Formats: sequence, C-alpha cells, structure tokens
Amino acid sequence: MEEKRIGVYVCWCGTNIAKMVDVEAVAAKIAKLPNVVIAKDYKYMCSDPGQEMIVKDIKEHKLNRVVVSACSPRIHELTFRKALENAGLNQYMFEMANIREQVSWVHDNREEATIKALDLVKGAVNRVNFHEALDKRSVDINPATMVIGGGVTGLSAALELADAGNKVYLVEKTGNLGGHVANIDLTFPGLNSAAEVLEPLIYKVNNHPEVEVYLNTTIDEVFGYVGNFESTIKSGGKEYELKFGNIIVATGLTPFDPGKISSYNYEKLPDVITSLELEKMLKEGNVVKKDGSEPKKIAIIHCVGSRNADYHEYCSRVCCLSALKFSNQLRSALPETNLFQIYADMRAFGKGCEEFYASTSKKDVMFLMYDQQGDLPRISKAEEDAGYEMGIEFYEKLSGEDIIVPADMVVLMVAMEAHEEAKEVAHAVGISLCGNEFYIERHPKLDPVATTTDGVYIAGTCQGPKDIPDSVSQAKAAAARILASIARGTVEVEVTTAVVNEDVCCGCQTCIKVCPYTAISFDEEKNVSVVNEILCKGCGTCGSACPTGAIRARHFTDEQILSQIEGLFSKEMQEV
Amino acid sequence: MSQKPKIKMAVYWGAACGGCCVSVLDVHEKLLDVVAAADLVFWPIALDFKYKDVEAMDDDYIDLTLYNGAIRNSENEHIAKLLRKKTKILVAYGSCAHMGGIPGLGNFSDRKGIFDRAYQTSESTVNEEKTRPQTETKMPEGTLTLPEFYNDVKTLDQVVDVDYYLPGCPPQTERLVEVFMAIVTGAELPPKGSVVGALEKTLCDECEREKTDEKVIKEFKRPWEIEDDGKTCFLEQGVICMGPATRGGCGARCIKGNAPCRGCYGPPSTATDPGAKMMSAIATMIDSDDPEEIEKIIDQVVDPAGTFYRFSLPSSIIRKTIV
Amino acid sequence: MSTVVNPDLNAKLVKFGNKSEWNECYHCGNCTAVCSLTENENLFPRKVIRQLQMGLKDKFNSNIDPWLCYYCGDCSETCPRDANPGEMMMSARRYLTSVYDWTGLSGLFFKSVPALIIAFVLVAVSIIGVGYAKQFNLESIMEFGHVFEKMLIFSVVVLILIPNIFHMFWLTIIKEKIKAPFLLYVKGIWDLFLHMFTQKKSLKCEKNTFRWFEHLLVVFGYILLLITTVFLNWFSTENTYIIWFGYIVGGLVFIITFDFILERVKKKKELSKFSHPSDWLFVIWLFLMGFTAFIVRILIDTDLISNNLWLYIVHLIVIAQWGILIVPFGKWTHFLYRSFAVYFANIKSAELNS
Amino acid sequence: MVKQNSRAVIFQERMNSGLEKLEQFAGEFPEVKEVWFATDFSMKDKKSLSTRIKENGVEKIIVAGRSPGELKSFVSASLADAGKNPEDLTLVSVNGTILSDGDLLSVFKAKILCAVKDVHFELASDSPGNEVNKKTLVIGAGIAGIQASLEIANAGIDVTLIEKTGTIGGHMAMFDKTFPTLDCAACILTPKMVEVGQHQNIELLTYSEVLDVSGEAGDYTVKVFKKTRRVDLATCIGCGDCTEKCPVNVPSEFDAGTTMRKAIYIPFPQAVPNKYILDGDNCTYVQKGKCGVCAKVCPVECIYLDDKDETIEIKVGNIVVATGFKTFDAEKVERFGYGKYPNVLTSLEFERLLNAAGPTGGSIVFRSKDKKGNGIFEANSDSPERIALIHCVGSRDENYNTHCSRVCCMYSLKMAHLVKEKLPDADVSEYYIDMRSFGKGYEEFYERIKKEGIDIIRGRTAKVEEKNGNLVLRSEDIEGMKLIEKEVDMVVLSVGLEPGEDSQKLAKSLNILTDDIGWFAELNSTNQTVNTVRGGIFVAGVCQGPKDIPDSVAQGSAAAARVIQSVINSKVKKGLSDLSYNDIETKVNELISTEE
Amino acid sequence: MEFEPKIVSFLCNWCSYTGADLAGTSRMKYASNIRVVRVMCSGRVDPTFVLKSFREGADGVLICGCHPGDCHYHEGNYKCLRRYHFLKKYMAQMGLNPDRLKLAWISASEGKEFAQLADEMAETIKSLGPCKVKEEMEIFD
Repeated sequence: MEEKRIGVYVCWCGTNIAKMVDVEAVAAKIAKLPNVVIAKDYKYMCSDPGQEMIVKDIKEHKLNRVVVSACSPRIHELTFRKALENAGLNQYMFEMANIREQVSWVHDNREEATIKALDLVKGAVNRVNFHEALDKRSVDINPATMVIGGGVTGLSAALELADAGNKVYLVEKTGNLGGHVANIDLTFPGLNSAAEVLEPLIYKVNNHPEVEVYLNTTIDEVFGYVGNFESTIKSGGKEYELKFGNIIVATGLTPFDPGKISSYNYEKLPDVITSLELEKMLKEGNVVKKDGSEPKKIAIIHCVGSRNADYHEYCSRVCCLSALKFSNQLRSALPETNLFQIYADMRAFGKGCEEFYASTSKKDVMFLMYDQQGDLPRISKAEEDAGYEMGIEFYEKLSGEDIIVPADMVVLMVAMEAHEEAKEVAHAVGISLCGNEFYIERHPKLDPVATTTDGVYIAGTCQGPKDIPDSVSQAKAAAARILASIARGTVEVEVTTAVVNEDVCCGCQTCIKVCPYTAISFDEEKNVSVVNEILCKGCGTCGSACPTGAIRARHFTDEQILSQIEGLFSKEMQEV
Repeated sequence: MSQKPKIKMAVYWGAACGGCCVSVLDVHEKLLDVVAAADLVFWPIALDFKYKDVEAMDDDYIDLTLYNGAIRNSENEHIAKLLRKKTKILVAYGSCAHMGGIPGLGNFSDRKGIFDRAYQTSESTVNEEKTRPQTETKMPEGTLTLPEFYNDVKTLDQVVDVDYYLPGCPPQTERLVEVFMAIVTGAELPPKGSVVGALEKTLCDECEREKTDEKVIKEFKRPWEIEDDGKTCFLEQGVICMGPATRGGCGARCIKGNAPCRGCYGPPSTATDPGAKMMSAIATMIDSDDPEEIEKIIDQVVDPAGTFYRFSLPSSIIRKTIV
Repeated sequence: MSTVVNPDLNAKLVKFGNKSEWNECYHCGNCTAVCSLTENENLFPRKVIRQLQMGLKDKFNSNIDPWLCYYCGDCSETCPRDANPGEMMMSARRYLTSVYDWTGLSGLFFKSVPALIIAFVLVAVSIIGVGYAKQFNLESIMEFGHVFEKMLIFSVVVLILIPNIFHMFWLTIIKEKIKAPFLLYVKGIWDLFLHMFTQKKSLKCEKNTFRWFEHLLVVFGYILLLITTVFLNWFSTENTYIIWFGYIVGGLVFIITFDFILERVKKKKELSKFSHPSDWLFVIWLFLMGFTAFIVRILIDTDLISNNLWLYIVHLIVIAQWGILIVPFGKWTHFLYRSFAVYFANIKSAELNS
Repeated sequence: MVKQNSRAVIFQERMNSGLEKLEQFAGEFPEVKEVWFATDFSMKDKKSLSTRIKENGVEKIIVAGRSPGELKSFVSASLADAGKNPEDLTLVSVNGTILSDGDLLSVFKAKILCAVKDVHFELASDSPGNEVNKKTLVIGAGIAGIQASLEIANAGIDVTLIEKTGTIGGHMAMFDKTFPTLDCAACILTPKMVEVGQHQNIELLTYSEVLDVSGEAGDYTVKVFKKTRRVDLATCIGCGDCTEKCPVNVPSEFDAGTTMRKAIYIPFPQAVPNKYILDGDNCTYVQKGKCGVCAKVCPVECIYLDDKDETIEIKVGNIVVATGFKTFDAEKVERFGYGKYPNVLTSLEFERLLNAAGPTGGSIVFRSKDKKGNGIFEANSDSPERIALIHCVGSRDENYNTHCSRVCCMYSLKMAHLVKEKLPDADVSEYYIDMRSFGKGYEEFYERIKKEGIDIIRGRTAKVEEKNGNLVLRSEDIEGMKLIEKEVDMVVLSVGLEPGEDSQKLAKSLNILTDDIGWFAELNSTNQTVNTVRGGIFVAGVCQGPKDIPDSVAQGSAAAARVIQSVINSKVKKGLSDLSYNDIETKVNELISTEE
Repeated sequence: MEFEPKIVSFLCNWCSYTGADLAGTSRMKYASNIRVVRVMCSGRVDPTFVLKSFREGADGVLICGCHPGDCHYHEGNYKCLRRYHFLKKYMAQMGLNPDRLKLAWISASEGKEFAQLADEMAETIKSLGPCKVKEEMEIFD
C-alpha cells in the first residue's frame, strides 16, 4: 500500500477567515497529524500564487492527497481539483474544509471558531486518507438540444443553437409560440413594437430546418445525463422519443393574482384592471371602461405583489418601466386623460430608461409615491356626484399628505411569479428552486445560466424577473455554453457514482426501488444488482439502503464518512 | 496423514448455551478423523481437565483453540486470556464468541439490573434477604470464591486477540470440519482476523426463495401472521428477515424451515454494523412519506434493537444501553 | 381627512409663467437642501413644487413659503432634472398675488398680456384725456399730477393693498388655525418694516450680497423719489437741497434698474434667465419712472419744460400706469407680501414652537 | 397579402437633414396611397385621423419618425375607430442612432420598403454572410471580456485577449465584496483569471491597445499597440526585488490612488500575468537615463530598460468589445468637496479601503499624507465614526450624466453593510433618490441592510462643507419631512459609471456607433443587445451601458454565443452597415415569393 | 466551564449545505457547536453514521435535507425520514434520548432558518447534558 502523504492548506481569505480563525495555529497543529507532510497557511489560496503553491508542493514533497481549508467547496472545490490535476495528481485526492461560510462568517468568538475550524480540518484530513483516485470519463455530446418554453427566451435560445446547425426540440406547453411577449404592445424604453421582435423569431423558428416545435406539450421526465438525455414526450396524441445532449429551461413567468390584495378590490370593481389587460386594450386601440366609455382619469399602481413581504419580497424589475410606457401610450391614445402613477421607488435603471422616465414626466403625468410595505392604497367606489368612478386613498410620501386619487380606471402593475409548473419541470430535469420558486443558478454572479445539474441551463424569467433584453442575453448565454460543448464534442461526466461490489452483493434487490433514476438493474445471471453509471447521479441513497454494504457511493463511501466523523472527534489537539 | 504429528486442540465454553460444544460433537463419525489428527488437550465439557493443567502448558503449546461463548464474567475472561497465551490459533467459535450472541443481549441491562431481576423481581423468586451472589464468601472453612459477574457482556475479541472467527449459532458442523482439516493439512490459511466457515456473500445468495425488487412494506408482520407459500421472500411479505445483512454459509437452514433469518452468522466484511445496516434497509422499504404513518408502521416493530442486534449487540457501535 | 388630488392646478400655474418643467421634478430634495433660506418649519422649494404637482390648492393658497424665497437660483442651477424650482417659486408668487387680490385683476393681468396692454393703453389714454381737458396747460397738469399722485396712493392702499394683506392674513394665519397672542404681532412689527425696506433675509443667500445692495438702493431710491416727488413736491420746489436730492434718488433708480434690465437681457444669472411680462414691466416702468422724473426736472431746471410738455405727460402716464396697475396688481406687491410673509412666518413659527 | 393602394405612411414630422427624400420615396410605392404628417392631425381628436382613414380607404398605416412609438396608440385607436384592424400598423424608426454616417438613407429606405411590403426588417436584413477567420479578438479583460474569452476558448476557438492595463480583471478585481451575496470579488474572479492565464486557446496581450481596425466581417485586420513592459514575461519570477529597490513612488491605479506604488510594480498580488511592469512614464531611467537599479538587482535579469513599444498586426474573424467604463470624476461636483476635503472619498477609493487586500488591509481609516504630501491611506490611522454615503453622484443629473448607473444603489448598500461589519458602532447614513434594488436577491438584501442600524434616507445630499474641522452635509429627509445638517467624519460619493476615455476613438476605428452618452450602441435594444451595426463586431458588458456583474457575465456569454455560432457555421452574418439597399430589396422579394 | 456540546450535522449538498453557506454569506451568527459533514443527499445518511457520531463523542446529531418534494434527487429525503424515525425508536431503546437526533428540512434559501436551527439544537442539547455514549463505551472497552 502506498504511503499517504497529505498536504494541508489553510486559507486566510484576506481577513475573511483570518479575522475569526487563528489560521496559523490551525496549520501548525494540523502539521502534527499522522500522514500530514506539510501544512501551510496563505492569504488567498484560490489565487494564482496560492494554486501554484499547491502544485509546487505536490511535486516537491510528493504529496498524494491535499486538503484545503478555505471557503465553501461549492465555490472552489473545482478550482483546487484542477490545480491537483495540473500537478499530475488525481483530482479526487482532494478534500475541502469549509471554514469561511460555516465558521468565520457565522461565529463571533475567535477561540470557538478556531476550535471548530480545527475539528473540521481534522475531519477532512482523516477523510482524505481514504480517498481514492477516480478517473474522469468523457462522453460524446449529442448536438441536439431541448428547449423548454416557447417564449422570447426559448425562441432566441433555439435560434442561436439552430443557426449553428444543431437540432433543437422546442417544447411549448400552450398552443402558441411567443409567451408573454405576444401579449405586449410596445417595448420600453424605445417604444418599439414587440411584435417586430417576436414575429421574426417565430417565423425563423417555424421555418428553420433544424428546429422541431412541439406545441401543447409538457415534459414529464427526462432521463440521462449531460450530453445524452432522453425523454418521451406526448404531443398531439403521438409519442415522440427524443434524444438530446443539453436542455435549456425557459419556462417563464406567471402574473401575480391581484385578487390576493383585498384593498385593491380587483374583480369587484369593474375598472380595476391588470397591466396585462391594459396591454391588450392598447393593442386593440381601444382603452375604455367596462361600460364602454372613455376613462377621464387613469391611475397606475406599481409593485402589486412585489416588494412586500406578504406577497413577494422581491422586485419584479420591469413594472416601473412598463408603467412609464403605459403613460406614454395612454397620453397618445387619450391625450386629455389625467394620468397618475402611484409608485414606490422609480426603478428606471436600464439603458435609456432614466431618460425615458424624464421624458415621460414631461407628459403631464402625476407621480405619487406610496409605501409599498405599509398600508396599501384602498380603492373604493366614489360617491355618485364625485365626477370620477373610484377613489384611491393612501398616504403620499413625498408630500406627507393623506390623499385620494380620483380615477375612472386603475391599472395594477402585477408582479412576476415563477411559473406554476416550475416545480414539476425542475423535478423532470433535476434542478433546484430557490425560496421563491425561481430556479436557482449555479452561481448568482459568474454562472447565472448554468444549474447544478450539468447540461441543464436556465434562461429568462424562470430564473428571476427580467425584461426582454436581459432574458434574451441569458438565452444566448445559455446557448453559448451549449455551443461550446458541442464544439468540443465531448463532455466530462461526474464519476462520483454508486458502484456495486459484485463479490458482496447478494441479490436482495433492495436497492432497485430506491433509485429515482432507474439506474440500478438486476443481473439475473450473476444474481447481483448493477449500477448504470451513466444514469446514476450519485446521491448515494442506495449505498445507505444496501444492507450488505455492497454498494459504494464513490467519493462518499462509508469508510470516508465514518473516518471523517472520527476525525472531527479525534482527541489530538483539542485545545488551542 | 498418520505420519504427521498430531495437532493439539482445545475447546472451551464461555458464556454460552453449550450448543457450540454440542455442535463439535455433531461431527459424528468424522470425530474419529479429528481424533486421528488431533489430540484434545483441553475440553472441559467432554474430558476432565483442570485449569492448572492448562496453566502448566508451555506458551503456544496448543495449536488450535475453539473458544465458544461470550465474556460474561471474570472466569470467562481469565480462561480466554490463558488460552490465548497457550494457543497458536485462537478461533472465536460461534456467534457468542464472535459477536456476543444471545448472552450479549444482557447488555440491554447491567449487572444490577440482571441481579435484581434474577434474584429479586422475577415472579417465581422469593428472596426476602435480598441475597446476591458474592465474589467472595467467608465461611468457617475458608473463603469461597465465585467469578465476578461483569457489568457488560463482551465478545472474545474485545478481551483477547482472535485469529479467526467461525460464526453461527451454532456453526455448521461441516464448516468446522473444513476449517479443521485445512489446519491439519497445513493448507494456506486466510489472513488473520478472517471470518472462516462462512461465505463472503450474504444469505440471500444461498436462499432459494424468489426475490424481486418489490420490497415495499406497508405493515410489519410476525412470521405467524403470514400465510407463507414457502417461495416468496420474507421481506416482501413484511416479515423482518436478517438475511440480506447476514453472511451465508449456514445453508439457509432457517429459511428452509420457513423461518426468517435472525442473523447469527453476522455481517459481511463490508458492513460495519449489521443492525444499523438492516435498520436502514428495512426503513427504506417502508411505503409511506407521511411522518405519522411512518411512525405507526415502525411501531409494529416492537423491539428494533433486539430484532436487529439479536446476535451482535456487544459488537455493534452502541454496545449496550446507556443508563 | 384625505384630500383629493387635482391634476388641473398645474395647467393654471402654467399661465403664471411656469413652463410646467417642474413636473420633471423627481423629488430628490436637492433644491430644499441647497437652499440657504429654507428651515424645518418652512421647507421649500420642493414641498411647494409637490403641492403644485398634486394640486393641493387649499394648502398651497395658505402657504407663505414662496415669499420666503429670494431667488438666488442655487436650486435651479443644481437641479438634476432641470425642473427649475427657482422659477417655479417665482410663478407661485405671481399666482399667490392673484389669490390674495380680491379684485381678480391681478390674475387677469398676469395671465393675459392683451388685457394688460389694454389696461396700459386705457390709463395712457385717460391721462392724455386729462391733458386734453386741461388744454395742455403745464401748470394745471402738473398740479393735477401732484394731487392725482396723492389720491392714487391713498386709494390703492386703502382699497386694494390693505384688503389684500388681510386676505393674505386670513389665508395663511386664520385659516391655518394659528392662534398667536396679540403681543407676538406687536413684537413682530419692527421685523416687518425692517424686512420691508431691507430684505435682510436675502443676505442669507451667500451669492446675494451685491444684488441685495442693489435692491436696497432701488428700494430706498424709489421710496425717497416717491417722497420727494409726492410730498416734497420736487417738480415745483425751489429748495436746492431737495432738487439735488431728487436728482440723486431719481438717478439711482434708473441707473440700477437699467442694470436690472440689462441682466434680464443677458440672461446670465439664474434668476434673469426667464422673464415674465410682469417682470419686464416692473423693471422697465421703474426705470422709466426714475428716468422721466429725472429728465422732467432737468427740463424744468433748464426751462425747457414748456416746450416739452409731452415729456411730463409721458412721466405722468408712467406714474399712473405704475400706480394703478403695477403697484396694486403687479409685481410691486412683492414689496408688501414678502415682508408680511416674513412677519407671518415668524409669528407662525413662534406660535408653533411655544 | 399586399393589397395595392391601401396604405398610408405617416411621418412624425417633416423630415430634414438629408432625409427629405424619404417622403417622396415612401409615396412612390404602388401600395402606398397617402403620405401624411402627424402634424396635420390633432392628437386630441381621434376623428381627425380616423375620418381620413375612412375617406381614403386606408387599410394599413406605417408610422415613420424619430420615435414612432409615441404615435402608435393614437394611430391604432384611430384605426379601430375607423373600423379597421388596429394591429395593421408598422412602426419605422428613423433615427440617427442606428447609423450616424454612411448610407443612412438607404437603411431607412429599406425599412420603409419592408414596412410597405409587410416583411419584417429583421428578416430582410438577415444575411448569410462572409467566410470567417476562426480567430477571435476580445478587447478588454474585465469580467465581461474574461467571460467571453473563456466561453469562446472553451469551444476550442483561438482567442486573443487585449487588455490596456498590466493585468486582467478590470474593475471587479478592485472590489472587496460583491452584492447581494457578499462573497468576495477576488474569490470568484481570481479563479477565472487563473483560467484565462492558463488556457491553451487564449493569447493574452496585456499593456496593449487597439489602434486601428480594417477589413470586413469575418476578416478583420487589427493593429495593436503593445506598450513595452520592459520586463520579460517568460523569465520574471515575480520575486519583487526590483520593486523593493525602486526609488520612485506614484499613486497606484489599481488602488484608485489610495496608496503608492513604485515605477516597477505589479498591480496587485493576484494579478494575471503575475509579472512585473516597468512604468516608463514614471521611471527615472526611462525619463532621465539615470538609476536602473531594478535591472541590477533582478536575480534573473529579466528587466530590459531600453525595450521599445511595438505595433503588431493580427487577423481575426470576430471582435468582442468589452472595454468597460470609467468612474465619474467627482471633482466636477464642486459642492461635494471632493479633492478639497481629504475625507470625501469616491466609492472606488472606499472599495479599496474596505478590501482586505487593499492598502489598509480592510480597515477604514482617515486619509493621511505621506512625506511628499500625497493623500494616502495607512493601516494604523484612526477610523472615522460617522460615515455618510451619497448616491447618484454624477448619475441621474442633467448637469452631468442623465443616465442611471444601475449599480450604485446596490454597491452603496453593500458598503454601508461592510462599514457596519468592520465598525459596528459607526454611525452610517445613506442618502438616495430612488432605491434601485431590482435584481435577483437585491430587494431582499436591501431589506436586510435596513435592519442593520443604518440610516437610509430618501433625499439627495445637496452639499458637503467643512465646519469646525467636521464635514457637514446638508440633505432633505423627504420621508421625515425635515432638513438634515449632519456632521460626519467621512463622506463616500457613489460615483456613477461613464464610457471609457478611449471609447469614442475605439468606436471610430471599429466603425461602430455610440449613443448620446458614449456607450457603444447595440443593433436593437430589445433582442440584439450584443450585435453592432457591423457584422462580426459584438459588444458586451458595461461598455454597452451600465450593468452589474451577473448581467455583464450574461452579456459576455451572449456575445460569445454569436462568435461560436459563426465559427461553427464558418460564416459570419453581415451587419446593417455592411448591407446595401439592393441587398435588402432582393431579400424582401425572396421572402415574398416564398410566402406565395 | 459551561458544557459546550458537539453536534454533528449531516447536510445535503443541494439544499441544506447551500442554506448553511447562505447563513454564512449573510453573516448570521449562530452557535459554534455544529460540525458539518457534507453528503450529496440526506438519503445518503446511513444510520451507521449517526450511531458512529454518538460513539465518537457527539452530543447531538442534526440531519438536514431538502424540503419534502424538493429533493434534488426526487425522494432521497423521504428515505432519510423513514430511517430517522426508526433510529429514534432504536435510540430510545438504547437509553439515548431521541431528542439528541433531529431531522430538519432546510432549503437553499433558508440561511436564517439554518442559523436558528443550529442555535435551537445547541440549546436542546445543552439542556440534555453531555451524551454518555463515548464515556460508557470507553468504560466498556
């Protein structure tokens, strides 16, 4: 058996860790653990010099295992694995101890934090003793892509891919392409026709030899792994077996139901309408009240369902500008009508948007600020002889007055919500949701379109509220990833899958039902279970269910975890 | 064969039922072969030897000792240590020596608890003076001693170094003979610490019942609660069977007798704690996602610890009840 | 009680010179913070803009803040939206002038240039008519002029100015339910006159020192000219001191007003960038008043007046237009309203703080 | 189907500046019956147009002008009023931002042609394009450029990445934490930088600038000015001996002038490439021919003091422009006293101050003076107890920049939080106009900061003055309805973003357009945000308009998608300025015939 | 000295570990008693690991997984739930207070909830006092 030579590196992360953890002491103590050849601390392990230090040490000290104690492995595990690889060491001979997100940032007692950090590093060192080299496998990429969602995001992504000569299966739940943009009249801030954007996209998609469109279709389940997914979809009474290498999820949004806010009396008062309804009226060139007459006073209320903890805490990002756009359009359609904007903060942040706000404010629009977190405006029917239909009563923040806004029509700028079926799609393709049902990206900054599942990308409003340009940017960004992988032709797949020790497996078949991916099958001849490593996603549940211990969850083996637990409690150097 | 010098062999009975010794006798006519190949230098149940005879032996005098039974009292321990000293190959023979066995269940209680029950609270006991066994009793004739009754039951290897384990309650006699013959013939011996006389695979591998992946349990049943067709896997019928987590080698005798496996052969090398493993596997099979329903189903298993650790409590991770 | 907002007030204000650009205001609060005169009790100009934008008419009519602004222009210069709050305050003052004026003429003249021209022409024609009636006899015309001036002053003060001040008082104090003890009113009188004649407050705007000085000279020049011509009978006196004094004050008035006019033409300073007709009228007529008086007296001194009687008539026309139109209904009123505003504001804040 | 003689073209106003011909041109189509002008109608009266529609039997209307959208609702209401389909309406935007020079007229003519013929301009201007040189040039190595380069390089395409300064990383490398997750910028950026440095498909040209670009889509020749580093990249081991001995001290650009660097220096310890640079403009040897001590002490003799700049030419097929931004010069707003009062800081300076790897190791201190009187920050100085942050400095202000810089609200909130973290007892206040926390997790972040004991006040600060040795700022607290005169020890000005200094020059050499402010103009603000009027030239990141990190990253990737697509196809699509009227006309006819 | 328990916490990689990281990125402070062991899925948590933790000296064990229905691997968390209940029953039988073991659902966005949970768990264990398994086992051996 080879001699185990472990290098341990403790990161300062500037002051992020060093402030709360005595990193030098940790390194010094860890150096005394069995098999630890070298233990160092450094300001930024993830930086170029930091990584080079590891590479150099691996070569110089013949290290065969490395532990880095720094931030969360979710951030830098891959970085350091790469460094190991650069040094010619198998990248799985590595373990990370998270002493930033889970130590220095969450504790305020330096001594306790240091003890905890030390424990975690001991655990990691103990664990890494049992790590084994795993070889990356690469698989060929099927150049076809499935795009879920036929809105502007999905269409843009599909075209970007198809224009490079790749097959795209575009799956849309409804009977039409175009999504929400199809209901929009003009775009902001340029006041361009939304149809001018959408119709060419639809035309191109429908006439593209590489795009197959499936309308009225939903996805139940997707099998496989990056580069080689497959799914059976039902469309128009027929079943199609599709095989594809990547997935872009662009399921879009659903508008908030303003009926949930009782003070707005939506659907109780006839002329309280949503932004979508107004959009339709503008498209039809006919902005009228329910009784067919022309409204003399129109009020637009912002943040309906947004920025309020009772509904959604987040900002829906587009409503401010949509509302300004409405003001412009209404001014054009009904020049004499009084317009009121009841807003919270005017979020005109995009290119040309602040200027659009300024030009709109010249158009005789009354801007009124309300407290979107406090008492929401109350819309009630006005008295007969008031000269207007409804009164909107609230506290106006810029003047400090309690006021009533007279209105014949009230437009509610409804929030964007994640699509109601986001959850099911997430399950089908194996991605996660964040708290408010939007999909969670791999990294909020550097990887906004990738997910934690390889080969599955998210784009557009399913990831969070967004306007059209930002959605399209994301669609293209997702396409870029896929195009790059198609150009490479192969992709490396995770090897931390489960594996059956056939010498031990007794064929009880307990494991088969456990696997959610049907990756385990039973080999009648050998009387053992077999894991299809390509289907396996490495959750390790079967490993725990196997009564004989015949299934090993690679990189999370019983041995490794048990030794990590031992390490956490190893008596050596308890005190600091 | 006769040219070869006879090996010296000992058999000792610790905290056990005696079944293991009987199993040695169960070799029947093959005993003659054994005797032809080995001298029995110490076997209290069959032949009259005194401890001091053993004490008088040189170290490593005995070639093979089959120690059966757990370590329950000071005498068990003393002899175990003594035999270890005098023996070249010490085999933990049977479940008790291997994993603690049935006596190991004593670890659900402690000395006091056991004494209270045995000498006081059991329904048939009348002991108004609250007499308890004492390690020393002063009599006019001198001091009488009894071995000390330990607080816990231990396996043999928790007391002395063990060379091989031969599991089973009792071990299959055929296996004993195989092992014995291997030693006698000087065949290459497995590495120290190995379990011998049992399979690497678990019982299901030997079990002839039909197994499918339909292991879903909505209700736990006791064996008498099912109408067994003799063919379907017990687990698939809702009966807890330790087969999957228990080494094969016994020939699936219990199963053949339409009784589920109870785990006397102990875990395969890959499972550290057979009880926990089996608990995990069985829990996985429960067919419910509702916490309350799950609890209800689990409540049908009256004694999980006793069920999953019937033979292995002292060798498990949590070896005894915490008081 | 909640007030109903009124989007129409906006349109009304536009006619008083406001170009409506203040609707661009996005309420950053810069103008208020940059203003040296604003105080916690009187927050302006932003709050004034807000009342206008929202059409809070009652609140606005009772607001004295616009009078506390001396238009240094800082707010307009630094306004991030070019909403021009300074000019808006100016318009607000015009509007308020029309609100206080019970006759309603003020509003008419501010809003309608034709009405203004007609009124000016009417006055001029009347004076010429008087001249005609007097057969263009220099002495009787001058005598008429002298009496007319006194009568005019008296009637304007009694019929227009005092009622309007009371109207202002009613709107800003009574209606606002400020109940100050009488003593406060008495105590404030000194301040009232101090501000009326010195505009002391405007000194707080740092850039204003020179302008304040100019303004002070004009005020004193104007008042002294008034006294010299009306009460000391400058045109008829033989007293050399008075004559020279008249020359000095007359000159002072037209020289400085000439500079004011120049500035409005050059549009360099923030406050002179935009001029409402009423602003032009005010400075030009002030200039003309000083200038014609000056020339008339020169003509008298050089005995050329009899051949140039028309000049005196022009002077009289200017005086009449000034006295009948500009003083009671035009920009002149700021002389009173400003100082009363300071007076009322002091009483108000003293009352609120007690 | 195109019905003869049934449409009207409405011009928003009379055309001028050479576009008068459009009016006549529009009238010449057989399909067009009427050419009207919006000024002929009363917007207040729908009937004014609808009767004309009815009278003339107009079925479809084309609205052309600088901003035809402003008329759209009026026209569609009129159409509806006249009993026609309100959606039979096409907007043709005729404004100079599409093309500033070149054949403006032909583009607008083509647009009107498409509108008249019922063909989408986007389809008609879609061309198969030219052969493409697979090599790609990325200009600017901030996060957007890095992202684009990595995406492209990962597709196996050769990338040349040009960076003006001595290291890649751009502004993001200067930041301490990033909002709203507060993970440190270095932690997420440096691995990407390392990846760029090590990528086999990326050629890195730091300290270089693009001088001139010629050629056409798919085949550009780029002249690159390579400033000499005077340090050999291959042999420099980054030991730092040279820096230690260098006698020259100049303000460090990377630290936004908060500390000094030597004439031979490394921008920051994690720089890529991690090699030294000799700054010729400040080196005594280069300027006066004396000194040269660095070359003497260099243990590997990698310093070549007499090296000269050079100009090289490279040939590429696609160009991604990601040149980023510069921050607003706060000295322009005199009343905030930046440059006058030492403890009025820009946010970029403050960012360095907060940074654990910055001049003070992350402690917030007063500005002090070094021996030569430079205002620098030193770790052991005193800390301020009262800090104010002022939003929108140089943004949303018609006196400076009209645009919103998009990131200041969030970075100011982040800074306020970091101050509280480092100085828990500090009095921190923030002055804003509108709080623009619009992104994913941003509003939640804002809510969290609100609870941290920071005064977040709606009201733009008007001025900062020094009184009795204290800084006093004056603001209106709008929601509190009061005036604030607050004494503070330090003021941080949240300066906005402006187009980079050379962006106009670069736009000229690339022959692409900028908008009024100077940001590079995208082809179409809705769905062609990375394309420019020239084929094969794409823009990404803040140089196209202010953006935060995730949006820059997404755009970097989107631009990469375009490049990868063209390389896979071996064809790069032509841009609008590469097409002639005839090209588009041919395509229109083609599209009409396939329809039929 | 006050008793500072050690709590081993098994966190699933997708939800709970991310949630715990979020607590960190949000700088929420919580008790330092937690020692985290990352697993891919709460379904990977083998009863053996829990028992081993107690054996090695843990005073409490906290298992966190995705919320029901949100498991990254569809239903691993349900498997964990079933094992958890079995374990509790077993623990009770072995004289280990079942309150020393806790299973909770923490999503990736629940940094605050994780911090609270950590504090609550530390409090619970403190009130239960030190776990004697390790001590007893040492006596046993």
